[in-house]
Amino acid sequence: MAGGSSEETPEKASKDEGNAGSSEKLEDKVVVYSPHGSDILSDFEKQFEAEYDVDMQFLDMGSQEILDRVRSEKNNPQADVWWGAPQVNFDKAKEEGLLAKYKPSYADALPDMYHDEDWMWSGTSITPEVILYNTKEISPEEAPQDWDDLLDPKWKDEIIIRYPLASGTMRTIFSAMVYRTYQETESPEEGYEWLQKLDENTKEYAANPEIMYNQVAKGVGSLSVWNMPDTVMLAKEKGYPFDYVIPESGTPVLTEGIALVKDAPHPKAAKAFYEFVNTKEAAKLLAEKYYRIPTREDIEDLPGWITETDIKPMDIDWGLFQEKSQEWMEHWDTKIKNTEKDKSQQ
Amino acid sequence: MSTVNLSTITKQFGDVTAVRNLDLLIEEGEFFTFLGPSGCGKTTTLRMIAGFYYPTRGKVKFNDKDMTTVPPEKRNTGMVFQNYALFPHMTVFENVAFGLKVRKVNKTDMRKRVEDVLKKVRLDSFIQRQVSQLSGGQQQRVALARALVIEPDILLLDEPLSNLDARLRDEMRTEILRLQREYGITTIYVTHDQVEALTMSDRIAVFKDGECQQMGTPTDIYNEPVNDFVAEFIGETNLSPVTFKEKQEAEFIFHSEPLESPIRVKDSKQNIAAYDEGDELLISIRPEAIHVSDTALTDQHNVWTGEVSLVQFTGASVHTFIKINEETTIRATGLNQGPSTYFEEGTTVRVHMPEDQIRVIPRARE
Amino acid sequence: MSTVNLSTITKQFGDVTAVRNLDLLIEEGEFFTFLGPSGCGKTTTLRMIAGFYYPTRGKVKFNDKDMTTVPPEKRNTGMVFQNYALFPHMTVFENVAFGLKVRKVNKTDMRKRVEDVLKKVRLDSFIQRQVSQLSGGQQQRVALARALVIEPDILLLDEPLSNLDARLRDEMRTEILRLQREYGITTIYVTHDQVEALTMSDRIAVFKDGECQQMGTPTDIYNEPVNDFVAEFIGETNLSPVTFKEKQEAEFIFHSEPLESPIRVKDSKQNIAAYDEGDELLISIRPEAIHVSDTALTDQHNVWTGEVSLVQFTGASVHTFIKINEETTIRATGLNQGPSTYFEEGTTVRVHMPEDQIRVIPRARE
Amino acid sequence: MKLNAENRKTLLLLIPVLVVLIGYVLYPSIETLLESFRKNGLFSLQNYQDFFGTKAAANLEALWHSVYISLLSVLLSALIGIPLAYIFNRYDFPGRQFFSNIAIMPIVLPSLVGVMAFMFLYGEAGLIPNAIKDLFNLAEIPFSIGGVSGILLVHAYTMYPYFYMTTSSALNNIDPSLEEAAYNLGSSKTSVFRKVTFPLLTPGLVAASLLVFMVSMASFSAPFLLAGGYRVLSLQIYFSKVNGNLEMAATQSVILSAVSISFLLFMRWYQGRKDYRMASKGIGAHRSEVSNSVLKWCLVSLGIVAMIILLLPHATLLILSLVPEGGWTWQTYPQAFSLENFRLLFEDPDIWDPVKNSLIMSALACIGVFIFGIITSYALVKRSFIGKNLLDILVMIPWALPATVVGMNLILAFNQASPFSFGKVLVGTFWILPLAYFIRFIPLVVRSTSAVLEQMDDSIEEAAQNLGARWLYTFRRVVIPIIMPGVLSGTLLAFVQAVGEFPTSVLLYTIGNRPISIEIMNQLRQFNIGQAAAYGMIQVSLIAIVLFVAYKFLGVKSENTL
Ligand SMILES: Nc1ncnc2c1ncn2[C@@H]1O[C@H](COP(=O)(O)OP(=O)(O)OP(=O)(O)O)[C@@H](O)[C@H]1O
Ligand SMILES: Nc1ncnc2c1ncn2[C@@H]1O[C@H](COP(=O)(O)OP(=O)(O)OP(=O)(O)O)[C@@H](O)[C@H]1O
Ligand SMILES: [Mg+2]
Ligand SMILES: [Mg+2]
Repeated sequence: MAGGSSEETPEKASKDEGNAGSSEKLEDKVVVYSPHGSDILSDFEKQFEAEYDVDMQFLDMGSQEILDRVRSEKNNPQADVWWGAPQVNFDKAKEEGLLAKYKPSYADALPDMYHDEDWMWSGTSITPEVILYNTKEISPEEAPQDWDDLLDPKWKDEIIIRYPLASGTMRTIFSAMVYRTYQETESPEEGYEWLQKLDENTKEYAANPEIMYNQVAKGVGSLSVWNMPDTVMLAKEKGYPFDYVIPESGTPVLTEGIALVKDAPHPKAAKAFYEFVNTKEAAKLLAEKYYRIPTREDIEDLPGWITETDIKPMDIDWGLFQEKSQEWMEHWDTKIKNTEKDKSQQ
Repeated sequence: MSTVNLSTITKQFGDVTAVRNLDLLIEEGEFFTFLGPSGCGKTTTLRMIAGFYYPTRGKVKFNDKDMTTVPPEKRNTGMVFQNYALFPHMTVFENVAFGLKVRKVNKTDMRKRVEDVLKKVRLDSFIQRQVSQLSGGQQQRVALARALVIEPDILLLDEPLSNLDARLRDEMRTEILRLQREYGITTIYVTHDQVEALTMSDRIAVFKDGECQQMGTPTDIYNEPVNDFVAEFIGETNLSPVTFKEKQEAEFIFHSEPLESPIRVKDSKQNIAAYDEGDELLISIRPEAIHVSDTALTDQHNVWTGEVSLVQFTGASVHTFIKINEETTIRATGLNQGPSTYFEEGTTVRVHMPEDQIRVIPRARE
Repeated sequence: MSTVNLSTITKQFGDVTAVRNLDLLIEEGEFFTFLGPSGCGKTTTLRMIAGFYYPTRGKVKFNDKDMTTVPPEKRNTGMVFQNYALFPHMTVFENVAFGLKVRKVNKTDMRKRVEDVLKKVRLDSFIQRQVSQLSGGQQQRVALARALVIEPDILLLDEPLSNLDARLRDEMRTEILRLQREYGITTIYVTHDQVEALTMSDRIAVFKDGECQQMGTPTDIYNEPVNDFVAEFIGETNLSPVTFKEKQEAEFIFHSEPLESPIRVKDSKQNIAAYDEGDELLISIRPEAIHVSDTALTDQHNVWTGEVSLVQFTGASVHTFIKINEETTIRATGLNQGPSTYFEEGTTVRVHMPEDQIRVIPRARE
Repeated sequence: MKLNAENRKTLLLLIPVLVVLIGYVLYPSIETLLESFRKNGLFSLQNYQDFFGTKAAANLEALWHSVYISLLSVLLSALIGIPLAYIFNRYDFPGRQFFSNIAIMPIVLPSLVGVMAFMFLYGEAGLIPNAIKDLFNLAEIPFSIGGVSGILLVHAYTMYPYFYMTTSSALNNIDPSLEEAAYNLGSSKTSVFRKVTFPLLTPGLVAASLLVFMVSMASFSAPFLLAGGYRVLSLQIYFSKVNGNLEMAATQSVILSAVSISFLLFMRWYQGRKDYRMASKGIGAHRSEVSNSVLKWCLVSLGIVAMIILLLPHATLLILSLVPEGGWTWQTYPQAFSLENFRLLFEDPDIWDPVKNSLIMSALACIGVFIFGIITSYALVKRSFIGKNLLDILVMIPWALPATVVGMNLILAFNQASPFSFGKVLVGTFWILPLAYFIRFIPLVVRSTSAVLEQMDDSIEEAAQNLGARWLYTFRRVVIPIIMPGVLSGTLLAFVQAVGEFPTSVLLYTIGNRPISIEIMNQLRQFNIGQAAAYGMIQVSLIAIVLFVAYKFLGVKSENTL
């Protein structure tokens, strides 16, 4: 996919949006840390460099790694922009004072839930979590329709779960399951029970997404929980026999964002890039070509899989969620996760 | 308790031929010695008998059983390696006990036998030492003890005493002989010490460049060498080229070019070696057989006059070198009977070579 | 071209004392030999001179320069190790050339010198071999060549010829001596071969258990040993305990318990060793000094009658063992003058010990 | 007291060794140690109390699992590595050289894709179990890996080369006449191996055991990928870290190192009881010959089978790289092959940058580690001084600590100027990665070199000195050539691993020195398994070429040391 991008170049980004403006001289370079992968990044590199006289360099790595790295470079920041991470990561970075404040020109087009209250970061896309299933093994009718359906004993040993501690997506889903009841009861117990039952149906904890995909695709298990954009992308681009169900009762929706690094060496170019990746055209391109659901509400002609699905976001207090999540996951890790079962997989 | 039979053994390393066409039959219980200059193939032959080398050609048999390709561990030979080959990670005790452990001798027996043999090689007080903490001679004795303790059928000793002093060597020799006689162990011995070879062996084989030159009892070899190589290699000798002149009664008369005179030699098997037409001939006479005297010797054949050029003291005996003419210096050996009996250098003396002590031999073929 | 001076050297390994209070002054250009039984500390002493061990106590000096803590590479000694210590990854040439390379000798010179020395040790045709492809004796000669080629100030030879045959050993000895004389190299030599020690050395030191027993010229040591250990260690000897009885004119009379008779010994420094009050005394007489005869010997002292119990042939000489009584067997050595001159076992013979050939010595202290 | 020559030499040797170890190993690690004693900014033992108290259940379980897995890994790697080394070094048969080069290929496998290749091969949906199932019409797949067995399999597979390499070089240094002596005394083949060969290999085996034990203790990918739920200490550290509990992570790291170091001390003690110097008189290196052709061919076929098994993961990787996107998702067997992935890769003009970076940085690190390793192991083995054990521990710390922890330590130590970084901030520069590789692989070279040095007879060195060679000359011309096989195997292992190094690289790389492993990881993150595999294949072939060249040019020399 790396090659065929030129014909889809969006019209020149409208200059009025860039309050970083080309009137001021930009630095000659901007360094971006991003987990979006080299396809997206090189695509954007070309476009950005075509537009501005700035050399864009990117480091492509996991969002957790970015956080670690930004933290370790605190004394000597190397990066200007951090593009792409779930909001929890940004919140953490904000807490540690690693980010710089910036309110973009398109601020109005963003609903409140998709940006930081202090504009330390803003959302670029959203990822709803879904139930993923193997279409070769399960028909759409059979597929579980809601979270609680996963606990049905008929799915025993059919569920493959990406090991949650190291995965933002999975942490969100697991924590959300606890959070659902915690909201009302102020106690995680019910949630724990839910996780316990899920654990009983779980065949395997896969260490990374690729393994999870592979195990589901090959029918080692037939179900998983994951995020929607990846699932769509795998099915459409890579030929995996996957489809998804959006849980009826509502699903946690993660916001992926962008932020400026504090004390960045190239702050002006950074702002230009910040603006550039969330123009309408860019958002549309991301949606069409890279399966990202935009946060901006003013984008038209989105692909069918976005417009046709009805996402019911779960109502989450992300502050509290973040605070408790660590404790809950630790509990899951030490008390619920069945290591015996893991071991017994011959 | 095996015979060892090598038939037309040849061993090549690349294009080096270490042993060539060797035929050998060693009797049960025999004490057989390999003698020969450095690099003549003694170790190689031993290693073929022990099974570490496979002959390039030929067969190795023990008691008529073909052993050519039998692995070493099934041959029940005990070998003392020229380089000792002690196990560095074991103590003296463990080294010696190794062969017994393999033979599943029980603990107390083993302990006793190891202690016994170590006492015999005078190392009983070193039993718990690491081998790296021993002197060279002590290591050699451990190697010897290790081979002796298993009382093998065939004992292969590759210069097992080379690093011991004369006294100890003597004791060890006696010990080896005692064991060998007691259990009738067929023993093959490599040594560079001629006295050792001559005193201990039942038979000796003399090698040269991978070929066996002569095989026989010690006295045979010493007294009746087949050619100049053997004569010179075993013991001291005086060699001088001669040509046959005539035969008189019980004597042969040869002419010696360097001595410019005839030499008479008794006609007997002991004095005239077998030779072929066309062989170059030499006389060989042992230094101890030569009479040297500063008084005139009359009425005798084979007498020359010369001047003492060097007197060498070697402990029990004294070597006197007598220069007959520019080309010829004769070495004579006498017993050391005190400094007063030594000749002065420069004295003019008479040299007598008894005609029954001279041996005529052909030159060894290259 | 150095003197070597060891003063009250002691070397301990843990609680083993390998060398004890050794004092030694070796002159410039001297050929000095260490003799002694296996494990008596010869190698240890050499290694202290070469600088591989630091003495626990005492000083090593070369030419009055304190070398005790000078590293080995700055001592300019050439050593032949008892275990050769050849460089396994190098060819014969590379091994021998090593010392020259270090000394930055130029290429052509080096080649020439290496070839020369290899010719001297008869290995010129092996120049390109890997050392692992050599026989034991060949390896030993490489070690020798390697030490000789650098013409060091001090040559340390630890049994350098032990694995060579007599002939080669002879040649090598001559070569070593030639080099030593030519360049005046101070040489310290360890050997177990007494003939070697006696023929080559200027002086000899006899060790026992890390202590020097006697130091002197070969004839001194052989003819005038200070105690029974030395007498017995160098050469063969007959020892028998005696007690002093009386002195008559030019003779001492001792009483021999085992021979049940008086023994007369000439009164001279050569015949009576220094001894202390209270020392046990012994007589020592070399086998070659004993006259054996099957005819009656009259009018002589020190004559005993006995029976020939064993005749041993050793090449140049013949040992005759004569049993005088249950306790005493005397060994006499005669030259080998043909089988006809050997005594028959069982013959009754007379044994005469000339009174000027007997030496009275004290027993060595433990 | 005046220092004698020996002591002066020792001191001279120790100074550079200590500077490097203190500057680049101890100083960075101190931070982790201090961190473990910190709780909310105050000094306290709280973390250790937590470790053994409130969190004991999980932590102790993890600790026990780690030790258990590590011991089993040592055992399994030894069981594979030693016999293979023995066969390839003791028997001459057609293709021996070729096979013996292949034997170290597992190490060439990039860790992440490597493990994935394993899953494609032996997992529940894997090629082998399904092929067997289809071939024999079984109802169920006969076996599959996962969980502990999976970890062990991957460990054994990837770590046996440590045993293979050290055993090979040690075997070549054993005087064959020792084995001959044992045969001569009537020992059977197996008992000669057990009682003589094997014990004489001790230094090499100890080195390999240490390396394997410590890598397994700190191993991350295998337990994580194959048994996500199985608790081991290295994962525990990782999770503590991702959960933001850095103090606990540090505490767990300290405990992990403590266990590894205890193992080190135990092995040192074990080895120290005996002497392994080959001190025969002269050189008894007549290689014994093999007669039993049946046995020989048995061993050979065994070797060949082993080779095939060893190369299966590489083959899988190759297959993966040849399957175009979507060609092998739910299907049991790949459906189509093409060079699509390679085409896509090579279209990127920067494709060779990471390759170049990796090669340059690994080469730099290896040169450093080669020199440093030789000097250090020489000091450790042949010199006596006080505090030897301490030095040994220092040497092993970079190996005893999980790679991520080492990386973190380096960040903490060098994200400010320090005398050891010549007053510069190293984090964010090119040099931090070669430095990291250097530090990481010190233990590897030191251990494999020491193993061979232990066997070297001291008198060889003495002979050189006696001939007037200064220490350095002796060292260069005598010691190094003799120990070359050991040094070489260590350095080559280090090189191969440096080229594929991921856990510290990911923390320290910059735009300018992005290594291969990062590139592969990025492809994976974009689900481009095919391209990741293609990249992996490039890496494998590159390393193979480097190894081949190294063997050709350096190995020839080392063969002669026999
Ligand atoms: N490293 C060591 N540790 C303990 N004892 C040792 C060590 N090296 C030598 N010894 C002991 O010191 C004594 C003297 O040893 P040395 O090697 O000097 O003997 P040597 O006179 O050369 O004997 P040989 O003629 O057998 O070579 C011996 O008893 C030996 O066992
Ligand atoms: N592996 C080998 N490769 C090539 N030549 C060899 C090898 N081993 C031995 N030789 C040669 O074979 C010949 C015989 O060697 P061998 O070891 O049998 O001699 P040896 O009679 O035992 O001599 P020594 O008395 O010196 O020990 C020697 O010339 C030696 O150089
Ligand atoms: Mg030999
Ligand atoms: Mg010695």
